[in-house]
Amino acid sequence: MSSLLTAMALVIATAAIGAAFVAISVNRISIAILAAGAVSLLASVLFLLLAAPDVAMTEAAIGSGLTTFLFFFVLGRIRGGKYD
Amino acid sequence: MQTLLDIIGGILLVSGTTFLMLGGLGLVRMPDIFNRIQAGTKATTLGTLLTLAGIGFMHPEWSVKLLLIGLFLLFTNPLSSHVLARSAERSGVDKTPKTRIDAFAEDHGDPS
Amino acid sequence: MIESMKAGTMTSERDSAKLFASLLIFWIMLNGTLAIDTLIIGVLACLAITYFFRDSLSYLTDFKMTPQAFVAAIKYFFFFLKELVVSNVRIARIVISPDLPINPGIVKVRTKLTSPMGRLLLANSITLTPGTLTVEIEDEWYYIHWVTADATDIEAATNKIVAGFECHLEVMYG
Amino acid sequence: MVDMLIYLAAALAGIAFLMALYRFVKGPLAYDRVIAFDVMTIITITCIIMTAMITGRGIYLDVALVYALLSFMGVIVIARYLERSS
Repeated sequence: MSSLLTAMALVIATAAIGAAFVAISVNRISIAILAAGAVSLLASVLFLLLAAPDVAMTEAAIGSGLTTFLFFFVLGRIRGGKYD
Repeated sequence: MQTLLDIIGGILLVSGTTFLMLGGLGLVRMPDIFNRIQAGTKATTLGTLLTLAGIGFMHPEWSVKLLLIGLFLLFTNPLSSHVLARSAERSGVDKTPKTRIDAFAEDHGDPS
Repeated sequence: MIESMKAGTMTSERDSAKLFASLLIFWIMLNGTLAIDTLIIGVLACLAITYFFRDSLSYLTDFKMTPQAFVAAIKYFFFFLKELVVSNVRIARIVISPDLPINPGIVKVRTKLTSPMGRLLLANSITLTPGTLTVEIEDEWYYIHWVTADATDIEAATNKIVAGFECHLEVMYG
Repeated sequence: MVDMLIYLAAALAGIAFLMALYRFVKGPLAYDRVIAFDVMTIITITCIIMTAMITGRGIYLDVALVYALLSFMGVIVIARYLERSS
């Protein structure tokens, strides 16, 4: 069964690289924030596969949830400026 | 006895992930955003519920927590897809040419 | 005047009791234990939440506490599960067929339900059964995106989408 | 028998995950990417629960519970932002 966990980790690491690629290549800032949130989410699954559930829970709550929320909140506040 | 429960759980698990796979396939094949929401989120809801049921058969001592996860999913999933569809409709996303009728645009004028 | 005020406080107390009971059940399920210290902390936390949010968390207020309502709730749940599986299989057949036979459209339906909670549950049920997706709610009118729009006028669409859920929800919420 | 079923289920979930990733990377509109993100989160919940089953540690289910609550909040914030900015 451990080979299954290794395969799962490989798929998730590939997906994390893909999401990071989206984050740097897209030209809308909201999509870049979304992709950064996705990288954080996949990283927390990798922490889980490395047998660290407490770190994974913190990463999911802070990195994926709160940071994305905060970025969008601030982005909604600073709308109407000169640059997008 | 335990092996029988394990086999029932395994079959439920495979059927649930089959629905997950069909949801992913719908996400790739469907032509516009509303049809993607339809095929994507709802097939995955049933798939996740079946997977939870299968693992509940395999590990009966976890069933309360699995029930809670299923309840959360059942309440939060339609909300998020509804909010996303409403936002897409209000901002005037293009629909596929196959669309037959659009009562919302008729009643509210063209949103764009 | 006094009578109505008294009735108001009575219903408010019953709502608070329902809210407290559901929160406590949720806490016990989340912990999975009946140890005395966990239970005391849970009771304290649930009392605090009930005290501070007794006006805004009112998701149980409209539910009628009658035996018919409970029977209708159980029937509604099983009807919903059956509908979920059947329509998922239908959508799956559409997705795997090579020429993708979709026929989408946004139709307008109306509901007879009056309580906000009943309307919310109806919209959630429509959204969770694949093939139909609630896009917008305005008073009693729902705008629904339908993958296979067979009927385009209001009456026929209402009969096809809403009627099955509505007859159970009407008993539960009135 | 049961092991084989678990391997098959994991393979199907992996295919579904890669399809959602394809839509996330390619998706022409912002809404396509958001819906792909939502589907990826739901499939991730399934993966976490399967990991809990394989390793036999019940504490992993709490992480899945946190995910089930958080994905919903993120999608709602993003949808409101996109609606306002268009």
